[in-house]
Amino acid sequence: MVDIDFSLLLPELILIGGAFFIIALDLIFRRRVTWLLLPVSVLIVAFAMYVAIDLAGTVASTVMNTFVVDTFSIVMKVIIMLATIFILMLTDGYKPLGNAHQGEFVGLILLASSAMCFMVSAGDMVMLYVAIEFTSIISYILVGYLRRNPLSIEAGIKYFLFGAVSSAIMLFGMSLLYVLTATTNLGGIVEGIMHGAVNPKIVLVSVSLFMVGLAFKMGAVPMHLWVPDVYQGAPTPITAYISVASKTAGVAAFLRIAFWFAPMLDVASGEWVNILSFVSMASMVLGTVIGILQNNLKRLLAYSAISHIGFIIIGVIVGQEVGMIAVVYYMVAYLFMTMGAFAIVIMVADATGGYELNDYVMLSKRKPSLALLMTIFLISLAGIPPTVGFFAKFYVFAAAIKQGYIMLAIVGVLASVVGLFMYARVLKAMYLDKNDEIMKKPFGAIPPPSWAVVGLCLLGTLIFGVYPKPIVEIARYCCNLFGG
Amino acid sequence: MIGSINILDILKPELICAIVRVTPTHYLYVAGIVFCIGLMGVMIRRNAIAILMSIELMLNAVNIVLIAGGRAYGPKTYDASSFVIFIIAVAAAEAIVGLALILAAYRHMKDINIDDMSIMKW
Amino acid sequence: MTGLETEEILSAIVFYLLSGVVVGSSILVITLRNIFRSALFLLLAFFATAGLFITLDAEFIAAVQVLIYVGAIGVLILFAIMLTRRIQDPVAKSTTRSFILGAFVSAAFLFFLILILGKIYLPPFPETGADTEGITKGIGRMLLTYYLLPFEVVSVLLVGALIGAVVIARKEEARGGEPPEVALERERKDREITDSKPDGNGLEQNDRKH
Amino acid sequence: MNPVLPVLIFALPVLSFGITVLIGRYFPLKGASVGILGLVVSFILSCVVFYQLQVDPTRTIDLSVTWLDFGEYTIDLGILIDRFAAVMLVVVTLVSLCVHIYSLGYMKGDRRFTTYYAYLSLFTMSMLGIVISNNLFQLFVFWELVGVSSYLLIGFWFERKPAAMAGMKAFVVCRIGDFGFLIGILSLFVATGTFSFGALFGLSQAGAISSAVLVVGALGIFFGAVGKSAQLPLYVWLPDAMEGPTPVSALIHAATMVAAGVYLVARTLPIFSTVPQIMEVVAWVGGLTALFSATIAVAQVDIKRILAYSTISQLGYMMLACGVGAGASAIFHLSTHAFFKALLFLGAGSVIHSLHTNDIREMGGLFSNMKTTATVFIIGALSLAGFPPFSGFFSKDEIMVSVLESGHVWLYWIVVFTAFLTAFYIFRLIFIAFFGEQSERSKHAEESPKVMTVPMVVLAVLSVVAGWIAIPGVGPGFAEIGGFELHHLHINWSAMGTSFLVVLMGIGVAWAIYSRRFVESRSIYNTFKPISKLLENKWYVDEIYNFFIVQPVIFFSRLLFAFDMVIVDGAVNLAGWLGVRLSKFEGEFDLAVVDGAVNGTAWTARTFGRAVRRIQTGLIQEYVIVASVAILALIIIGYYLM
Repeated sequence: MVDIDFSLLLPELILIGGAFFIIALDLIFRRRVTWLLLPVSVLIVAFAMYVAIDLAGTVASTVMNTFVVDTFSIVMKVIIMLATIFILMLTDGYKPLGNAHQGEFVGLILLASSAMCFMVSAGDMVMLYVAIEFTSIISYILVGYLRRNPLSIEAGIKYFLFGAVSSAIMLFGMSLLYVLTATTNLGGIVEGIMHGAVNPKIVLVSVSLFMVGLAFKMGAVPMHLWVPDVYQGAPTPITAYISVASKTAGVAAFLRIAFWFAPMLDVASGEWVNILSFVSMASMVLGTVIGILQNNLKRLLAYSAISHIGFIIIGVIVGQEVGMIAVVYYMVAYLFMTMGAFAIVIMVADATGGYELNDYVMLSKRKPSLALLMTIFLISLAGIPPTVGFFAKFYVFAAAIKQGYIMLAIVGVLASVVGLFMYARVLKAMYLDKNDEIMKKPFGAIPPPSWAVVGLCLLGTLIFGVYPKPIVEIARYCCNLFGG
Repeated sequence: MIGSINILDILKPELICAIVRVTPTHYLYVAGIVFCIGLMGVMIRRNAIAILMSIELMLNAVNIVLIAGGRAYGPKTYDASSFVIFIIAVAAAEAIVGLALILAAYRHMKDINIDDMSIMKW
Repeated sequence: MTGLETEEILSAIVFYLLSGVVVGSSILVITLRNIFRSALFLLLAFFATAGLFITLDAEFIAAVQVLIYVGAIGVLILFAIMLTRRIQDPVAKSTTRSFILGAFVSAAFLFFLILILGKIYLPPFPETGADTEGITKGIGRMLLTYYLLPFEVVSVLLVGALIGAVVIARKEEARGGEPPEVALERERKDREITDSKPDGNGLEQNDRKH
Repeated sequence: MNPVLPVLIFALPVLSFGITVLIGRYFPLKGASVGILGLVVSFILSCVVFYQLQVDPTRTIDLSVTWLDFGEYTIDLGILIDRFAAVMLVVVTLVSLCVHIYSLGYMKGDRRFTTYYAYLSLFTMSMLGIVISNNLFQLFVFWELVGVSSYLLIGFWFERKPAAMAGMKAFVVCRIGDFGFLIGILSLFVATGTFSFGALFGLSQAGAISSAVLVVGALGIFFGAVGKSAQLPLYVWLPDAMEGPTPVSALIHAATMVAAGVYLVARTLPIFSTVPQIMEVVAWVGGLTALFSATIAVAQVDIKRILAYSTISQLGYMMLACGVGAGASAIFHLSTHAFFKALLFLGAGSVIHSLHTNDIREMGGLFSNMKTTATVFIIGALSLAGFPPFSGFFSKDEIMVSVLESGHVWLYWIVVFTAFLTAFYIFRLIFIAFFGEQSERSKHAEESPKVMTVPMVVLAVLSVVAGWIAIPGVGPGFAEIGGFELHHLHINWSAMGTSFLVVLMGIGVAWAIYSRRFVESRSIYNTFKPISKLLENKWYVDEIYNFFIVQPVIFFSRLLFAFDMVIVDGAVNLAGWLGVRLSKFEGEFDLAVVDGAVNGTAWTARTFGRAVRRIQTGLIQEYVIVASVAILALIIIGYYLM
């Protein structure tokens, strides 16, 4: 029989149970409890997060090694759940959703979070596949949730088709790995390849196809094409959710697999590193360069997300302790700055009704506080001190240079210079551009939970930008307690 | 026999054996072909449902690879079969969601041609 | 014909027949203009694949394939087709403008895949032997031991997908949503937002000063 | 010495920044009092530190605490106070204090008066942070902060478009330099595992760092300095920065921040000195910058722009001094320049404040109405021109002697010629603006209030006397004060004579043309029309930049954009078009697509954008095709080529 250590699975179980509880609550009590749904769901996620943090320090696996818990996965889960809490709070202020099906909406978000947690902890190819698909399928629904908004539906369909194709390609890679090793366990695959006489190039091809699915989740070139369209069309809280939580889960799974597979890819290491380097450089360059031409804030942030994934992949390429610290730090930084920027995008859109750069004109006059906050988040995204984004990039570059990946560091530095122009356009709109028409429009009220989110993100961005030590310590701790 | 070229030389016994004696690799070839047909379908069909069907073809190809691979490692390896069951279940879920999205889109545009869905671009 | 036994030849005939049907109907699926016929050929491809599974001694999977793919997914697709267009609709054009490129790319993919697949060494099929456990029981054991967690996760996934699909696809607003005229107004606005193309000249203005 | 003192010097502006930002409105003078008070104390403490170090040079402070811990290596926070830093502390706090007080008058009535003082405090704090840093990393952080506050202050009147654009330009241009800087310090860090000055100097002098790393490191640091100190070719932001309030120009863009680059190079001179070829680069960049911008200054009519180009030119002098290894001379000139250039800017501010114009042609005969301003302005000008016994004479002379004695004959003559130009353009300004016929505006000019004139007088006194320390027998010499290893600088009478002669010539020519009008300036303009045009348009550098850098960058970005969207799409479309044509499925197709591809060479940016918009599809299937091609390409490359 199989031994199950439920304590390790508890955070995910709480999220799933909470999801169904919320849906049931909504179904049974109908409109009377709509106001309750968000606070209750936030509490549920917070509780799951507490339970997860409680697990920190263990390195264990359960259900016959299909589920791995280590400190790295805990940290990633905490990031995912923090993102979930943030977007639940932002949902409160997001008007287009209305009250329609809020129970289902919130329930699905909780389900997606649990799926991402499974993805982070997957120790088996089948587990990973199921978790990735779970995340994707729920995300397709959430992206297309505003079903009467043509943009949302279009985004949903695009996301769905692109995701389905990439998951099919990933499955082909997985099936090849199975055929090569006769097992689906990730550890078993490495052993099988190491001990069997397999052509390393075929392993390389299989792993590359396998990674296509994760590249899709992360939005890395060449699987980045869905990102701008989906970011633009999705309900904005969901955009933020996909941008942060889903990407974190993808990065976590990617890093875990890259680290586990490293020994078996060593025979083909040059090729593997070159492929990854290309992906990283292309992501950084394309993201920043095309981002410059965007006029829609959500699209701009989408291209910014593409470029950020390039920087993160540098950390994965570098590997070892420094690389891992860089990746973990980057993900934490990314959580705060991206979430903050999206929160402000939601506020501005709710107040002015648009996502275009034109809607940001004279924001410094109409709502100076929002303009200032946006400036700080954009500065952080651009990687300028004293913000958390600066250290994120700094650690990545330092790690790359230390391990001799000079080319990556140079391209990264250049990309971040160009990236500055991209963010500067928003600053220009907020502070310099003139439009007297827009001053006449009233600026709507902003709900307190959104302020709370922005405040927390601001604290994270600034505090860890000045004093990054805690995060670095946690990241090092992650590295020491990395399962597998 | 014409000249020195014997057409029947091509039909070497080993070659015939290789063609006739079915090995897992044959199944892999079939799977590869079906996979690429599915991929082509995704790329060229306008109708969203047709694209969905092409995706199902790709998944079907993966199933063939897995079952053939599992069989090659002996009759008692059931992980491939289990994997296939998961794939089928997930494919079902995917189809449900995909068709729901397509129906929602149809309500809007009265059409489900994918190349009409390009409000968002560059 | 050295070393070939009748049984092998028979199984080869069955294999080539079935795979011919699979490949042929797959091609028809993606080429036929009439979407309804495409769907029917998809079902045929699934059926033939089930046959291939039987030649691989995976009867249970074959049954699942028929039940779920043909019985559920296939029928679902047929339903969707009927809901979205009349069958007798004349089809103007069933392919995208980029179909030549698409065909070329997937052909290249195929070429490369065949190359790779040919390099994978797999042992020839072992004898069936005495399978005391039986495939059904074996799979059941795997699903409830090693694959227990994915199994449970998939069940949650199916429920979630169902809920989501119902929310998205249902026709009328159940409750609590915005009234139709508000929705229409917002929709119009959304369209305006997307249609009003900003002219994207911020950059040039910005840089010409330098 | 007690480390609390220098920490306090730095902490007080931090504190006043915090207070002014948060609750400044409730303090006297709308928050200005907080900044001024803090700065007064800082200044006094700086003087104390300076005095203590003069008395006992061994009491240097070099303290560090660990900030970031990477396990294998750490990054420290630390302070390094030696005589060198102490000089800078005094200069920065003094000039900043003068500007603080002067601004009370100049910025009076501005809507965002409090914000202005908050920015000033932020700037002062960051600048002091640079001065007291004992490692490159911390220095870099403050360096960036200085950039930010400069950006904020240049764009302070962001309602005016040029001001806002200038702020953006300064920020972006400096960032370009800063990334070079970052690469430089990172390469040094990777090679040595430390950012600390002491350790880096020791290692580089001991030859423990490979020369390649040293070259990259030194070049990177120099690149950062080029950006911030407005050297060729990154000087373009400084003239535009004059859109900021004039006191800000005085403080940031004349006296302190732009000097940070010089300070940086002088500080890291031990690293530079191990790579002579880079030293040569530094010297030539400095020399050419000095000459180049002096020529531009000759033809300008905006009073602040003349001073801006003059600043660039003087910064070139300092950089040149660093390049020939005379760090002491560079810092000496930096200090005197801080005084007299701040004075000139404040004087210009006083004139602008009264006349509301920047154009010197609209001034004239101001002397009679604004006696104090005119007097101090002339003192500043004499000092700038290098007229004995004003301070500029001594510091400039030391640079000239250093250059001559280092054997750079060409550079020496460049410097001499630049000295002539300097005297010429500054006295051109004086003769046009302060003497001669009174213009309409000048008739109504009034002397500025005391709060503005007093700081100017203070600076004027300093502009006169600050150089006297270099007179043998009178002062100890600057190298002694700054704690530099002594160059045996003796008085080189021939060099001194040459420079004096040249200055006299410059003033004389200016007098002849603009005061006596022996020659009509218009006729000179016409005689040398091409050259005049060239100078008037600043050698067309902005245009060249636009053509060679800005446009290519835009083009490149569009090109990459095009790769993702147009080329791929174009290929898609072309294939589709061929398919359609060949199979005759359909009669017509949008030819614009193909035309767009053919006319590619003639695309301008805008039509390009339109073309992109027209043929970009947003079609998911084409995304799938693109992705598949990329995957296939990656795998094939991985499989076969590598």
